[in-house]
Amino acid sequence: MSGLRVSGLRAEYGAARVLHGVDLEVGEAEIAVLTGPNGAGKTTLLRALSGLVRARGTVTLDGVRLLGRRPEEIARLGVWHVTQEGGTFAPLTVRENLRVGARSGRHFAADLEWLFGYFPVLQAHLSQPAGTLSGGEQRLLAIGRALLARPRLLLLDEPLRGLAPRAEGVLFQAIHAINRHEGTMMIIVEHHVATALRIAHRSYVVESGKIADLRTRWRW
Amino acid sequence: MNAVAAGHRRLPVGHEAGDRRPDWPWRRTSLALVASAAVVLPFTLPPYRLFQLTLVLVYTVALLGLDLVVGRSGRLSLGHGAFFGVGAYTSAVLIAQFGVPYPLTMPAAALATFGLGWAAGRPALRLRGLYLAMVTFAVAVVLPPLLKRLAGLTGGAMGLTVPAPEGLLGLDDDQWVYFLVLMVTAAAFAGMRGLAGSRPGRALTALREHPAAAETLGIRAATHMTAAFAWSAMYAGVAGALYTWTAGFVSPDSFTLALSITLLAGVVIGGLGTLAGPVLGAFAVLAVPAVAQEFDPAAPGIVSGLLLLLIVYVAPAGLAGLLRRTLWGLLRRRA
Amino acid sequence: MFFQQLAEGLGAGAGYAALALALVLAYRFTGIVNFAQGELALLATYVAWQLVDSGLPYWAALPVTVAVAFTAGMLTERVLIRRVESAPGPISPVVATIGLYVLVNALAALVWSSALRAFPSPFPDAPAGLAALAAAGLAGLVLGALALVVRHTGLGLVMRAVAADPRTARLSGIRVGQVAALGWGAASAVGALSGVLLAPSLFLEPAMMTGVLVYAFAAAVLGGFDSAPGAVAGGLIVGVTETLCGTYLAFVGADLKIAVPLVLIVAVLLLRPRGLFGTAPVERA
Amino acid sequence: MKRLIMALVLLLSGCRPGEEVLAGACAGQIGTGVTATSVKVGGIYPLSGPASAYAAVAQGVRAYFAHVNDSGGVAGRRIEFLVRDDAYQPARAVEEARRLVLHDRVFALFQTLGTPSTAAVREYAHAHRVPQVFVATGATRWGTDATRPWTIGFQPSYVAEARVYAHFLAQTRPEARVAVLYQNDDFGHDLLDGFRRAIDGTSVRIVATRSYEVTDPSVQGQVANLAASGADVLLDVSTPKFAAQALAVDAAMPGWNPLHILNGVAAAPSMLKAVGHARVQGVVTAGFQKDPGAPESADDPAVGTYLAAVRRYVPEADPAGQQVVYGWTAAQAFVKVLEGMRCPSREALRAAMRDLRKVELDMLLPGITVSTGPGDAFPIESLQMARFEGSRWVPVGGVVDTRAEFGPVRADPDQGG
Repeated sequence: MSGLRVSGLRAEYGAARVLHGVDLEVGEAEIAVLTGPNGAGKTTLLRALSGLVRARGTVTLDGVRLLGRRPEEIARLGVWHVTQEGGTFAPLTVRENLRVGARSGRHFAADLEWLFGYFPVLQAHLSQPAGTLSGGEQRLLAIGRALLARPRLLLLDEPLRGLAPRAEGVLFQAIHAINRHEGTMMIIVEHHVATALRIAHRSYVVESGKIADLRTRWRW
Repeated sequence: MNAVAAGHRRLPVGHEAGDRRPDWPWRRTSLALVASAAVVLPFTLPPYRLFQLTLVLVYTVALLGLDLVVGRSGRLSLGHGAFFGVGAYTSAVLIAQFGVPYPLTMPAAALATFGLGWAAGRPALRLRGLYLAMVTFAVAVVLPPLLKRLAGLTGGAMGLTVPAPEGLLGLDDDQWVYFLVLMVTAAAFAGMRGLAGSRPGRALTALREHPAAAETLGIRAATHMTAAFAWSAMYAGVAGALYTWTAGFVSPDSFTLALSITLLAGVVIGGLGTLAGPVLGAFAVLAVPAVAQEFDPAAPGIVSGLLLLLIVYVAPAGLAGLLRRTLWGLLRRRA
Repeated sequence: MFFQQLAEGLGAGAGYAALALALVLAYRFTGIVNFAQGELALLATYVAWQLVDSGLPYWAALPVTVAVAFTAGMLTERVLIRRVESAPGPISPVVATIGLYVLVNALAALVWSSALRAFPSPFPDAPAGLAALAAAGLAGLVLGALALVVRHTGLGLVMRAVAADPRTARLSGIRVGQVAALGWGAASAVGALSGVLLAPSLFLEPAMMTGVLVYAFAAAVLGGFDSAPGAVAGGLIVGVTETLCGTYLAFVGADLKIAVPLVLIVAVLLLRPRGLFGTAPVERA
Repeated sequence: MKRLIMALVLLLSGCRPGEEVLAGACAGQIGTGVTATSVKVGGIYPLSGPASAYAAVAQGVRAYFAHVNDSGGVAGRRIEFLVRDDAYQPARAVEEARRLVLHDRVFALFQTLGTPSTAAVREYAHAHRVPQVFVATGATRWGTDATRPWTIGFQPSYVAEARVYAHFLAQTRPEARVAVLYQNDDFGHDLLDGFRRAIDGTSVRIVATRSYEVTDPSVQGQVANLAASGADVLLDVSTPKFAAQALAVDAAMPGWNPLHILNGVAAAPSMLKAVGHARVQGVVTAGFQKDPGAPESADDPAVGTYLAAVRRYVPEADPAGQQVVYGWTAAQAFVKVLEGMRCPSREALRAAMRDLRKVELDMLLPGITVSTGPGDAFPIESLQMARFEGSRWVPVGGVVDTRAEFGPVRADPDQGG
């Protein structure tokens, strides 16, 4: 029963129904990409998985039910959600940002070195408050924090937004390497379909709250 | 401003902003009922009860104004006790020191507090909600000592006694004052109803729900908020003038921060963003101390504190919300 | 003479700084301005008085009172504030604290009556000026310890993260509820310190903290309301100006002396909305 | 509907609705609230709110009225005493006054406490011709303002108290340099202005004055500033909480120990105990009532009846509290006025309260009597100084009749309202 199983997922904001019964799976060490028009419910799906939005249906990660738990409980089960905006603590320094949620003190130094291997830019601003970084750098910091936590399932909401083209390659190379080395399952919501599909094992197209199409790598 | 709320719960905003909760079922009939009662009561109520009812109407006008800032614009003001005081003193000083006929003191009080509201509102509204509370807090705290300092004009710490308006048309004094206050209250309600349905009213609601989105739609927050703040200060000032006519005595220590807190409690207990709210809030704020004192002198504090906490937890929509829900429940069960 | 007044100003300032810091801590962790902070401090001071009155020595009663205040603060957040946060509109939580303010004040008057009570001073035999300075020192010690915890410990890091962005903290696996409760516990403990420090000179009675709350607000806003060091500095500034104001600002006079810190508020707010030390609120749509 | 018809009828006949008009010898006078067997009066006190400490006065009044009722009442009439709460807010006081007069139909208002409430009720009492007897505030306005005859004070006015202090200083410290700490309200201003006028023509001089607001947390700053003035006398015109602070700061200043004159309002035993008797030795004040706890009162029969009555009728009251004694004394004076009425009417009550000839009261200090007359609307104008020694007040010098010493109290020229 390993991996993520989602069936009949429904969610609404007040009277506006957004998800109308979504079914999807992410297998062990797989990367799934969600594409689709704006407002199709992609972001709401991630929020439902990470507990930010109340939803109905059944969602299990390695057999453990996720729905109904508070976001911090889901996060402690190894599900890390990098939202579209935010993801960093502005007044805290970059080092402190990375420290929050990362593994215990002993591993922290080694983890940092490992992360700087992929994102050297973070090392340059280590003692700077995160609020003073550029939008792109803050994005990298947010994702860096996620990678540092070695999550079981990583939810990335438009990771490329606000990144310079050159940085896109760096980011995806890192994500790909981590997926291969750590076996982290990932769901990535991304409009730059071309770059995302290069590393994805599955891709779902989400339209008006339902899964419209599923393509897996071995069937292209 | 408050921490993350997992789900979304809509504030009672009225139909304009897509509030789908059932509206008051019999709008016409209940209005007529209230109007007729308001006219008959002064003749059937004993005079001291009438005096209490007049005070309720005076507070209603002040709460209508405060609701414009707290309910419709979602901002916290701690200064409306001070605007109430300025209105009361403007009227009292004009009558007692300069012998101005009392009806003329009403526009004077309105103008004074509108200007004060605009002056205090203009800078404060550029700041985030919390800071508006701080600026109005400062105004409320500074007013009593300031009034005492201008002793020559305001009678200082001794306060001012103001002769009550004489009854005309054969009514005795407190009935005549009651009808004066009733007329102004009706005008206040009409003004607020008109505003709620108008463009500025909707702009305020938009600004409260999502300031950034509203500004992208071209709603200039500063002007709308400042105008709303000035109008609400004027309502409080007008209520102050009515208070002077009713009570006949003003002293600096009756318009302290405590009055601002009482008004704030009243508007929340009554129900934010509704027209019935201020009336119910005024009743609650005046009835609780009177009723609670029967049990024990320290009771008013305990009872009003508990009531406030209860309202915030059990009925965030206030008494108006409760009333609406119970009546709608009855209707649905019957229909 | 000047130094004694300055010392007394710092002593009073320490009390205002403690309550201002309590307000800032409560605001940082739940985004709510706790109007009842003064009355909670009053309750803690009455508890301390009760302990000392029933025989416990002062230096044993103080830590016990701070501990009681800490748990009371956590309970207040857990029981009252937690549930009200999800209530609609930004107004409900603040009104809940106003309700608590009225309730606690009336309870204190009911239980301990409105009689005036003397409160023991930490340094009974020292001359006035020295006692005030020593009290300020005591406050400085406690606030310094708190600052160390917040700045340099894991717990402090987690608390600062929650204060900065509760949602991101949740997504990082931090139990925001517990941290907010801790924040309110610390706030209430610091508030109790303010009450205990000021009671010897103000004399304990139900209306003791009302005036102090006004000065604590002025101090907190001077500091920007979201900066702890700002609140402490603001408190000392307000304390000193209040004491020296009568002598050196004769034109203001004693009756409008309250206006001095408040005019400072309005000026600070208009010129530097963030306050002297506050951080710019990063507003993300 | 009944009232509607009655209102219309009365509208035409033009006389006052619902009052009992007497016939016979007292024709035309109003006798509402008095029957053959009872007389109903109402009092308004701040039972809740900031000034709730002063509500103890009502306990003293209740004790005396119960005592009188048990010994046959006044000329066969039992006194029914209604107590209402105004939380020290003028608007509430007027509301309660209307309720007492129109709903409870009381014969007269006996005691409203605090100048704001009294001033507000005075307008109503005057408009409806209801006596407002022996109000519990020392403002001079009740005695100097002849346009409001239905209201009269009782205790020595703040001006009388100020005169006693001036007289005491003129005798004991002719070259006194006085610093004054005063509360920024009617109580503070009245006493300070009275003192200024009373020291005219003497070599006593005021060198510094500092006021404070009731909402201030402390008066530390003010007292420190006054100390800087180098005065050798501190006139402390403050309420108990701030007086305690002033006494504590004064005691804690090694460099400055002036003669501390404490006003009568603040001289409560509980306050002095809170400050600590050791730190208030030598403080002086002026009083006009006996101290139940004093040794010379031990064998005084009047004090005996007082203590027994308080224990019996209002056990929760503190018999040593000056407020309870004050309530008892004012109630006794009221009963004397009732006995002096020629008719059971409000007009007669008003006349009687203004025609008291050297009336003796149990708890007044020997030599102090109550007297009012055509030109004198101040029932008590004599006080006696006392100094705090050991753990109680010790009388100093004889009783000072301020009316004889300084002449009648004239209205303060710039007195507003």
